[in-house]
Amino acid sequence: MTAPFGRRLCEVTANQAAGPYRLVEVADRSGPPPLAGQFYMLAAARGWGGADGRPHLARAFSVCRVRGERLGFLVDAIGPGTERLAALDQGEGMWLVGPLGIGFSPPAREARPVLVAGGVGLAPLVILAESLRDAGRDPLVLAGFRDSGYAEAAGLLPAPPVLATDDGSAGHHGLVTELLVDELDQTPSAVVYACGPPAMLESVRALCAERTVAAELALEEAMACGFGACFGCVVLTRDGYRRICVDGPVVAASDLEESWLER
Amino acid sequence: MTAPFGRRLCEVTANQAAGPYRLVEVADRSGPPPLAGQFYMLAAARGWGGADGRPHLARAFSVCRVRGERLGFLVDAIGPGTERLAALDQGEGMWLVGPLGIGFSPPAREARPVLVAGGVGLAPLVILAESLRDAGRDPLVLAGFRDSGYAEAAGLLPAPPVLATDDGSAGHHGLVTELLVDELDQTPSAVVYACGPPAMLESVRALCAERTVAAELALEEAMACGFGACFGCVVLTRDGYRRICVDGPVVAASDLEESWLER
Amino acid sequence: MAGALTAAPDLATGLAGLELRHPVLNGSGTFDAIAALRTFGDGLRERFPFSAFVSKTITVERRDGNPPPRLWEAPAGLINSIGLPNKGLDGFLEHDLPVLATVPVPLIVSVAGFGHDEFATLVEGVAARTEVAALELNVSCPNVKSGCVMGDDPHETATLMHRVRPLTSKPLIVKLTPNASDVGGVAVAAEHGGADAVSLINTLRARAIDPALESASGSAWLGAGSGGLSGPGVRAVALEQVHQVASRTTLPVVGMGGIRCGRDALDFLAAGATCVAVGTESFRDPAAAERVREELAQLLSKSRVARLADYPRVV
Amino acid sequence: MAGALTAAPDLATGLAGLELRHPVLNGSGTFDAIAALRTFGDGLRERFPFSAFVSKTITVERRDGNPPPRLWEAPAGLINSIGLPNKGLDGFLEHDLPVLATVPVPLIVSVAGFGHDEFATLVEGVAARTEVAALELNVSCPNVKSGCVMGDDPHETATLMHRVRPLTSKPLIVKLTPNASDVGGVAVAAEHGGADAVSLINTLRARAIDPALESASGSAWLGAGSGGLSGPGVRAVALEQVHQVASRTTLPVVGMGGIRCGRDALDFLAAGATCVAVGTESFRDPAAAERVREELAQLLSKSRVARLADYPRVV
Ligand SMILES: Cc1cc2nc3c(=O)[nH]c(=O)nc-3n(C[C@H](O)[C@H](O)[C@H](O)COP(=O)(O)OP(=O)(O)OC[C@H]3O[C@@H](n4cnc5c(N)ncnc54)[C@H](O)[C@@H]3O)c2cc1C
Ligand SMILES: Cc1cc2nc3c(=O)[nH]c(=O)nc-3n(C[C@H](O)[C@H](O)[C@H](O)COP(=O)(O)OP(=O)(O)OC[C@H]3O[C@@H](n4cnc5c(N)ncnc54)[C@H](O)[C@@H]3O)c2cc1C
Ligand SMILES: Cc1cc2nc3c(=O)[nH]c(=O)nc-3n(C[C@H](O)[C@H](O)[C@H](O)COP(=O)(O)O)c2cc1C
Ligand SMILES: Cc1cc2nc3c(=O)[nH]c(=O)nc-3n(C[C@H](O)[C@H](O)[C@H](O)COP(=O)(O)O)c2cc1C
Ligand code: FES
Ligand code: FES
Repeated sequence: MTAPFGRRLCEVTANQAAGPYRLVEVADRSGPPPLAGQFYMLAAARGWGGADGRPHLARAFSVCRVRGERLGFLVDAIGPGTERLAALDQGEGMWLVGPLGIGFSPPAREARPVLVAGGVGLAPLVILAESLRDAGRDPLVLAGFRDSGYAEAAGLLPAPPVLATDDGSAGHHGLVTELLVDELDQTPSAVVYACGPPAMLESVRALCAERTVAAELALEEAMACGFGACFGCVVLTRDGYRRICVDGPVVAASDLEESWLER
Repeated sequence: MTAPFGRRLCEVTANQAAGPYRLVEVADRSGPPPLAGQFYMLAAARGWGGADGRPHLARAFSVCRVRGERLGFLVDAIGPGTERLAALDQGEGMWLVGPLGIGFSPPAREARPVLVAGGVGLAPLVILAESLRDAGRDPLVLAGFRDSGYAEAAGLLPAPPVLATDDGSAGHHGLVTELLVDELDQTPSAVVYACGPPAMLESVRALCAERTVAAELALEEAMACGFGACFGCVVLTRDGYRRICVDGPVVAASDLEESWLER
Repeated sequence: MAGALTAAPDLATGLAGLELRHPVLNGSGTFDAIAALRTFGDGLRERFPFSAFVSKTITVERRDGNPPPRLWEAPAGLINSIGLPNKGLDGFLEHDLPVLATVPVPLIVSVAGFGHDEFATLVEGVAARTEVAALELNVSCPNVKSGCVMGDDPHETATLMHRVRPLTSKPLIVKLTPNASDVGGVAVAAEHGGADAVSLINTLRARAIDPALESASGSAWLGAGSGGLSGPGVRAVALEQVHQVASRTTLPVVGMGGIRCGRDALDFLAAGATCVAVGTESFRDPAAAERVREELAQLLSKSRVARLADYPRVV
Repeated sequence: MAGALTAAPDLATGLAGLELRHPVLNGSGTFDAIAALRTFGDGLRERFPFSAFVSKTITVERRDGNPPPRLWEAPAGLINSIGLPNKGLDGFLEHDLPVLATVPVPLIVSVAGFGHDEFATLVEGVAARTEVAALELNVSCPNVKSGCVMGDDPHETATLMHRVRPLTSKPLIVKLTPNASDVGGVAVAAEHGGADAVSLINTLRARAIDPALESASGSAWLGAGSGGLSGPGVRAVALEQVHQVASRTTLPVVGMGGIRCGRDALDFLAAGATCVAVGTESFRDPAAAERVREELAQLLSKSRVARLADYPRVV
């Protein structure tokens, strides 16, 4: 299914806390339902732009969950664009383009899906966990957060995950990738789906590469357009630079150059 | 009295309709009381700037009335800056610089003050009418508006004015300067204070010049700074270009070049 | 004040011999029709927003483009340092051209050489293809021989035109660089050299600094160090350059730089442009050019201009 | 992550022999100290926000300046066409200089000639006055003899420096124009010609169109037709030019163009500037430069830079 051409104005139907993040929901009357791992370009209809002329471009967000025509986005307010979106009130307008990009591929029949989330990287794994559950393929979810406050966002998942926190205030005291190591050692049939900070994704990539476990990573790069127009969102793969808005954001870990993170 | 150096953040204490305009009031804890005819540079603390990067600069507003530390501004929403200011809610922040410029001079002892307002040009004449009344010098106010809806703003005056409307829906059907002609013919001792659209001010200037009646005009020009820094706000006077933010906005009508309005 | 609105104005116009349904093109490198067709499918084909499609600039050799980061959001604008990634002339002709030929409007192929010989190779190779209606010469690259940016200098531009003009009878549009001291002089040189039109502005040379305090002092954010600024922030500069060029040549001008709405497009026509192009605004809204066209039509109606072709070029 | 903050850093710096308490100056023509003292009185004198004060540019003859409108608000910026109104050299020396001399920081007088002789007259007349610490040469004006803008061209700049350098031993700061193809080349010419520092950027040539639909097609909004763009929208261009200049010369650079906050100032230092200047932002907040200085101090603390003078120029 292709996305409707052009941006469309949607109404914000809810904005609720999910740990320190906001789950912002909009009613999308005209788009096709997104696949897990796809994303949208979002901008507030009012108050976009500020004293220093930013945010100017729309911002990319993985869809976090879908309830009929209502799309939910999990927003971590880290800069002018995310702050404005996180502050949207019910009834306000939001510009939206999407669904965009390539989502996660379904796990092979015999494989055990293991989802690895880091922080707000939880977002696309919520909809993925839901769709795996709906397909009768209950996944194991490992989710790492800064602390127990952040970990509250994991309540969005259809079932409680195995938690890790940096400060040990909830679940394993340490990195979520430490949980992954244990899991991979026990479950050679795992197929891994991960989203989170770049360093976490690199760990996941390396761990899975060592064990020749298939892994799909939902990547993030700053995006100006989201539909392949600007060539700005590239990541280094074995075939050269790849635009992750159209040939991602989900990529097979094995496609990445080992040096993909180096700057 | 000089203005405090730098802009200061003030709280909006009220925002009420005055006809189709908004009377926006802020609490100014640190400025000296303004004189009638002085102005302030105003900007909203949030939501300044928009999708096209405007408004960027602050906007100039005559002070309309003063109640203790509360300054009232009469805002006609005609563009991005005035729209944002007109939409400020109580409790929001407003940046303010001022009081700025030179206000009206007191009428000579024997003169009869006649105030001529056109549209939102009413603003500085409200505070002038109040201060004349307080000085026991009750002025005659002639006020022209588009129609009776706009004319409701005249309710801000300490006493009802003689009205003129373009469509005759309130008061004289015609121009406020037609009322002025009658008044000048009857009151040779008049001293005129006027604020309104440029064409109206030019009429006032010409009418008073013909009759050698003293007149002070509160002028408007786009302003970037309001304190003499940019040299942008000039009007052609008999001595050449004059910055009306520091050598105005009130100028003696007789100082203007007759061609001051020509572009 | 305004009386009854007239019927929708006729937006048909021409550019260097091409007949266009309306005056809104895309800026080269700001709309990848191939990727957009994958993303938006028939919705895009049916509402194709540009009256002619300008390809991303191609070069003789295949290029990977610049290392990331390639983007930085600037006040009311964007800095990019994409670095002309493309499949090279042969790859373009084999893989991209057949798909671009399915786009329902005339195709203009943008080419850039790092020297006059490369430009000649590109013009010959591209112009020979019947799918191609016109060529745009992107002269913002340095000439590896002289070291200077070809489009910075009237003399370099004249020599280039002298070299490539005889190679094709198809329209040649010179895409001027806005970083030249004398963009009007470069346009005059292009005109004398036989250009059929000029387009401007390309991006302004710009830079962003890494916001991480820990990063080495002076470290650039963009992988390539510097980049080019586009978007509303450059519009006022673009209007001035369009005016300069339109005053000094009789060439048709494709005006661009920060166009967001119909009003902006009208401003470019007023400054002397024949057509306009939408670039960065398409990133914010893939259908921005359609909105620009509709709003322009409304403004022309209000100004009682029945046919765009009648809109006078007064500069 | 960040440990305990260190004490407030020492912002003292130098510019072409002037000792400055901190690196924040004003851009010429963006702060009229005389009018500001009338408006803000002692409040301004006590908190004078600039470490040196640069006068509005003066010329040999008195000028009225351009016809209004002189201003247009651009996306995250401002276009002005003020036209260098000033009292002329004699009027300045007689009326303005005595008041400017009361400002509690070193005074830099900005001068512009419409030819090399006029520059020579100005440099001689101004440099002779003890109240003046340094001169800034605004080379953005056309040379009435050659017709070209002096600062657009390295050769013109070299000739100008050759003419004026022998006339004074006071520091000469060349204010570069950003509309030159090769601003680095102009800076090198200034350096070879004996300049003590350069400052940049001046405004970018820009245009605004009258928004009234009824107005004649193409009619310019500004009384003078075109103007100059400043403000945040030009900052990315300024950073690139500062970097170019700092890479190609060893001259100290006063960087400006759209500086709004301490972060912006730090970006200019990172790009190679020694000092920065605040222009358009002073219009939005007369005390903007004070805030810029304070925020800069905080950022330097966070980066554990104890003395600005130690901040490395890595370009
Ligand atoms: C496919 C995809 C899916 C995503 N999904 C989510 C999601 O579900 N939830 C979520 O919260 N986020 C998500 N993100 C990330 C989100 O898009 C960014 O956090 C957002 O764009 C940041 O915008 P901002 O204006 O708040 O911050 P910015 O100011 O843009 O800062 C973000 C980072 O960009 C850099 N930066 C700073 N200034 C600039 C500048 N001027 N120009 C360019 N870069 C700058 C810095 O490194 C900074 O840390 C996703 C991103 C992608 C690509
Ligand atoms: C001393 C003084 C006192 C004033 N007092 C009052 C008052 O009490 N109440 C009140 O309502 N108003 C007052 N004004 C006028 C007020 O300042 C302007 O209406 C306001 O600045 C308009 O800003 P805007 O963003 O809403 O509209 P703008 O978009 O700035 O439009 C205003 C007008 O400016 C022109 N314009 C359009 N676009 C631009 C642009 N990009 N750059 C420059 N000009 C443009 C057009 O002619 C337009 O009609 C006063 C002005 C002055 C100088
Ligand atoms: C991401 C990006 C890529 C671009 N690539 C090209 C290009 O390949 N060739 C070219 O001639 N111009 C290129 N441009 C310049 C645009 O065509 C246009 O001239 C410029 O962006 C100004 O218009 P705008 O402000 O509407 O974007 C590019 C611009 C952007 C933003
Ligand atoms: C209204 C105005 C007037 C200016 N006048 C002068 C001037 O007389 N001489 C000069 O060298 N620069 C002048 N400039 C340029 C500024 O000094 C500065 O170089 C430019 O505005 C960029 O900085 P900014 O973006 O911080 O304003 C002027 C700028 C503005 C906005
Ligand atoms: S975000 Fe523009 S190509 Fe991917
Ligand atoms: S508004 Fe800047 S000088 Fe008057």
